[in-house]
Amino acid sequence: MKASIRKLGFSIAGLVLLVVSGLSFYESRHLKEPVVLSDGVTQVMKLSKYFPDIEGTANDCNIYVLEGKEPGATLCILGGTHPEEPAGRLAAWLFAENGVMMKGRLIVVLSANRSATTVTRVGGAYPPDFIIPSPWGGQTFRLGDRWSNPLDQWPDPEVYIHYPSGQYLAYLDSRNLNRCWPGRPNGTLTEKTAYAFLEMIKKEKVDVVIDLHEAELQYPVISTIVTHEKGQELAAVVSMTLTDLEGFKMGLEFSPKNLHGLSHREIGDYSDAISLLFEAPEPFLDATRGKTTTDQLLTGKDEFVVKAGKHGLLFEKIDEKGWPIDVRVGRHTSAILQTMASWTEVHPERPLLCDNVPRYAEVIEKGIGKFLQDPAHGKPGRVLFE
Amino acid sequence: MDMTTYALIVLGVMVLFYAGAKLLKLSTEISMFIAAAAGCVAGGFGFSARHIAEGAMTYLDINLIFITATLFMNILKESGGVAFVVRGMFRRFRRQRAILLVLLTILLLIPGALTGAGSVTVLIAGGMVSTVLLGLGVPKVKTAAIVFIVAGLSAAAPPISLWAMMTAAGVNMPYVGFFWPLMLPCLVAGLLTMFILGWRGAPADLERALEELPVPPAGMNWLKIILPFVVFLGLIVVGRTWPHETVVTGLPLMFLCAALTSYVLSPQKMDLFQISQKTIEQLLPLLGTLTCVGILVQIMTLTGVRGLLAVTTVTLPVALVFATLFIILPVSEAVLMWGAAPVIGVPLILLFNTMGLNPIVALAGMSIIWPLGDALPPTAIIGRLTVDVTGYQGSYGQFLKACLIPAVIMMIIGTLMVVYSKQLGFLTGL
Amino acid sequence: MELVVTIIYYCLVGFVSVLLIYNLIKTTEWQKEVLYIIVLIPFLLRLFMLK
Amino acid sequence: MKCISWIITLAVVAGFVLPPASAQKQTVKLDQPVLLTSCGQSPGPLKIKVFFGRLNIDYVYNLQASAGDLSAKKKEGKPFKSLIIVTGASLKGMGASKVSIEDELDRTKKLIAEARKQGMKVVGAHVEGMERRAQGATPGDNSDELSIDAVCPQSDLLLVRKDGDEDKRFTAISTGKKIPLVTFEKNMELSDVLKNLYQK
Repeated sequence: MKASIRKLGFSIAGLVLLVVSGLSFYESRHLKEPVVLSDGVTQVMKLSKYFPDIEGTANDCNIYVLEGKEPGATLCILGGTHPEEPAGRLAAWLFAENGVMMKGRLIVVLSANRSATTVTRVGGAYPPDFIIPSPWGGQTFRLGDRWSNPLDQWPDPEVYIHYPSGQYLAYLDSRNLNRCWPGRPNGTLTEKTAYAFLEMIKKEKVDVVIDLHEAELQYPVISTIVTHEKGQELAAVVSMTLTDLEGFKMGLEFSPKNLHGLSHREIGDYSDAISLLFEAPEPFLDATRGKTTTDQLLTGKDEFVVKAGKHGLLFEKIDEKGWPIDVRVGRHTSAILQTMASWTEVHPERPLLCDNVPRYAEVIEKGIGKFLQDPAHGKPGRVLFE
Repeated sequence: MDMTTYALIVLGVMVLFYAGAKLLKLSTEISMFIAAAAGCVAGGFGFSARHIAEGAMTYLDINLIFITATLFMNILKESGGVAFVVRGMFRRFRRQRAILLVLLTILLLIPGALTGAGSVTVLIAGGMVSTVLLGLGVPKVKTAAIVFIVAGLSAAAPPISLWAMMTAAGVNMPYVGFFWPLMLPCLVAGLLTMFILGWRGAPADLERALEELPVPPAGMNWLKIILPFVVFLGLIVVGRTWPHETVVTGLPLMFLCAALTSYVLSPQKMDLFQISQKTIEQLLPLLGTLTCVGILVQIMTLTGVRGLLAVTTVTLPVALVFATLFIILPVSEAVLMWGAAPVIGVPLILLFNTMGLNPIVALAGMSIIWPLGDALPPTAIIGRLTVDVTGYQGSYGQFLKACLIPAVIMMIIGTLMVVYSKQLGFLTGL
Repeated sequence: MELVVTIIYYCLVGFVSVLLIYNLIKTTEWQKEVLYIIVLIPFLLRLFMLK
Repeated sequence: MKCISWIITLAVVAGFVLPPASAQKQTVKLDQPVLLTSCGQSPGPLKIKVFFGRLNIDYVYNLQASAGDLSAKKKEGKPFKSLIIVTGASLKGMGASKVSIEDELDRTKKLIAEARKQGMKVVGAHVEGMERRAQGATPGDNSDELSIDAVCPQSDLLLVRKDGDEDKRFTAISTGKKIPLVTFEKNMELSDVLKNLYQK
C-alpha cells in the first residue's frame, strides 16, 4: 500500500514536470511574431508558390517583396537560416517593417528555416524567446535553433550525405538549412526548403542573395563577408567601404570550393545569383559563455568569453562592452545597404536603392526597438505573423 | 557578484548535493539529477521544468539507438546465436590458442562497438568468453580484467562511440572520419590486452569447458547468425551508396530491422515483449545516466558552470593538460560517466582545435582512455558488472591491479594520439 | 515514404514508453521508480509531439 | 535617412578624389603589365584588383601564379614588368585550393627568383590589417607571418595598410633591409597609392 502510494506520488510529480514543460514547449512553438508591413512591401507570398510540396509544412514561410519605384536589379535577404543567430532575423525585420525601395526590387525572408525558429537547442539552455524593447512596449521573438525542429523532420540519417556532391556531414546537419543547399525536391523538409528557395531565386531572377548569420567568437569565420567567386569584387568593395566609412571592420573570405551545402557556395553555383554570407559576432554562441540568459543574448557581455579572449583564443575582439544586439544588427543593415550601393556603382543601368532603413550608427544610437512598428497601430491587412 | 564567483557557488552547490546524495547511497543517476536540480535552484532559476525536460531530451536519439541495438544483441543471445558462435570457435580452435584469442577479442568488441556500451558487451558475450578463457587456463582475475578492458574498448570502437559522438555534438563537429582513428587503437589495445593477460596458462580441461558452454538450440546455423548483421550492414551500405534514392532510416530503425530478422530466424520461440521489457530493465542505469547527464549539462550551461569549466580548461597550460589526460579522463568518467564527454571533452576539444591539433584524432585518443574510468569508484558500474558476470570472487583491488598493464597501454596510446593528432590526421581519410 | 518511417519511429517511442511504464509498475525499488519516470519524460514529450 | 546615404556617398567619392593624408611620397615607380598574386591564398589581392580595374592598369590576377607564368609571358614577348605578392594566409583559402603553407612558400620562392632573373620589381603587400596577422589566427598558427617572411624581405617595395603594422613588423623589415615602405590608412587610399606607383 505504502509502496503504491509512493509510486503514485512519483508519477504525479513526473506528470506535473511533463505538463509544465510540455506547455512551455507548445507555447514557444506557437508564439506569434507580428510583422507590420512597411509601405514599401508591395506583395507577400508563401514559399510554396515556388515549390508546392512545401505547402502546409512548418517551412512554408512568408516572402516579402518590396518593388521599387524605379526598375533595377533584385536583391534577396535571407534572415533566419539559423534562428539562434537573431541579428540576422532582426536586420531582415527592419527591412520588412521600414524599407522602401526607390530603385530595384528587394525580397526579404525573415524565417528561412521557420521550423528551426520553433525549437531551442537541447542541452543549450536557451531562453525560449526574447523581447526587444520599443517605444510602444516591446516585441517578443522566438529564439530558435540552428537545426530544423525534429518534430518536423525525424529521424536523422546515420550519416548525412550532401546532395549532389556526396560529401559526408554530421547527421544533425541534415536539419541545417545552411548545409542543405542547393536542396532537392524529393529530399527531407530542410532539403526541400533549400530547393524551394533556389526555385524562387531562379524564377525571380535574383541578382544578389545575402544570407545573414552570426558566429561565436571562437570561430575563425567572423565579422566577415564570405563570397562566391561571382561576388568577389562586389564583396571586396563592400568590405573596404564599410571598414573605411562606418567604423567597424568587415573582413572578406572566399567561399571554399570543396565545402558543400552552404549558401555562399551552392546558390552561386546553381543559379545566376551572386551569393554572399555576412557574419556578425555573437558571444551567446560561445561554448565558454557564462550564464545563458536573454540579457547575455542581447548585450553580448560575457566575462568568460572576455577571459578566453585575453588568452588569445578568439578570432574577434571583445571587452566589457560586449557585442550588443544593436551593434550586430547595425552591421548587417549597413552591409546590406552598402552592397546595394556598391552593386549600383558597377551596374548603374540596374540600380538598387533602399530608403528608410537605418544604418549601423543610427541603429546603435536609437536602438532596434525604435524601428520596430507597433502591431496595434498597423493598418488593416498590413499586419502578418511569422 | 561577478560571473566566476556566481558560477563557483553554483558548482559548489552541485558538488555538495552530488556528494550528499552519494553519501546517502543514492545511485549516480539520481545523484546527478539532484545535483542538477540543486544547481538550477541555487542559480536563481527555481525548479525550471522547461530546462530539466529539455536537458532530458538531449540524448533521446542516442537512447533509441541504445535500446534497439541492445534488443538486437539480446535476441541474438536468447536465440542461442552467441552460444553457437562461441562453441563453434572453441571447438574449432581450442588447440590454436593465438587464433582463438584473436577471435575472442573480435567477438568481445562487436556488441559494444555496435551499441556504444561496454556493459552490453559484458552482458552479451562476457560470460561465455570468460568460460572459454578459464578453459584455456587463464586465471579468474585476469579473465575478468580481459573482459572489462576489451568491453571498455568495444564501447570506444566504431561505429558507435558515445564519448566521441557526444563531444563532437557539443562542438558542432561532424561525427565523420572517426572510423579508423577509433578502430585501430581499439583493435591494437584489445589484442595486446588479450595476449598479455591471456597468453599464459596451461589449458585446463578443454572438454569440461566445452561442456560448460551453453548448448545452442537445434536448427541454429551460421546463416541465421550472419543474416541479421547482413541486414544491418546492408541498410548502412544502401543508405550510403544511394543516399538520395532511398529513404532516411536512421540507426535505431536499422538495428530494429536486424533485431526483427534475428527474431524471425530464431530456431526457438521467443517472447518479444518479455525480451524488450528485460532489455529496458537491463538498460535502465544507462538510459538513466544519459537522461540525467543531459539534465546536468543543461543546468550547467544555464548557470554558466559549463562555461567556467570550459574557460578554465582552455586556459590551462597545454603541457599540463597533456600530462594529466590519463588522470582527468578516467576520473571524470568515474564521476559523471558519459557526462564526462560534454562536460570535460567539449572544452578539451575546443582547446586542441584552437591549438591546431586534429580534433578527430585527438577525440578518438581521448575516447580510448575514458572507458578506464568505468572500473573506478564511485560508479564502477562496468567493473562491478564484469566481476559479477565472470564469477570472479577475489578482492576488487586485485581485479584493478590485473587491469593495470593494459590500462597503462591504453593511456599511452590515447595520450600519444592526442599529442600527435596532427601527424595522424591521415587516419580520418578527410 | 518518409512519413511511414517517421510513424514507425513514433510507434517505437510509444512501445518504449509502454515498456518503461510496465517496468515502473513492476519495480519495487524506489530509486528505480524515480529513474523510470525521469527516463520516460523525454519519450512522452516526443510521443505527444511537444518537443 | 536619405541624408546619411548622401553623406556616405560623398565620403566614398572623396576617398577616391582627395589625396590620402597618410600615404608617403613614393620614390619607387612601377611598370605595367603587373602580375598580382598571393602568398597564403588570402583574399587580399582582390582588394588591389578592384583598384587596378578602376585605374585601367594592365594586370593579370592569378592567386596561384607560378614562375612558369612569368617565363611564358616573357616567351610571348610581353613580359611582366612588376610583381605584387599579397601576404597573409587564409586557412579557408588554402583548404579550398588544396595547398599548404609550405606549397605557398615554395611557389613564392620560385616566383621571386624568376622575377629577379627577369629584372622585375617585386612588391610585398599586406592590406588586411591585424586580422590577417598571427594575432588574428589560431594560437600556434603562424602561417600569416611565414608568408610575410617569405616575401617582404625580398621585395623592392613594401605596401602595407597601417593597422597591419601595429607591432612595427613591416617598419622593422623596411629599416633593416632598406626597403621603401608605403603605408595607407583607409582602404580607399590604396587607389591613390597605386595610381602614384604606376604613374608614368
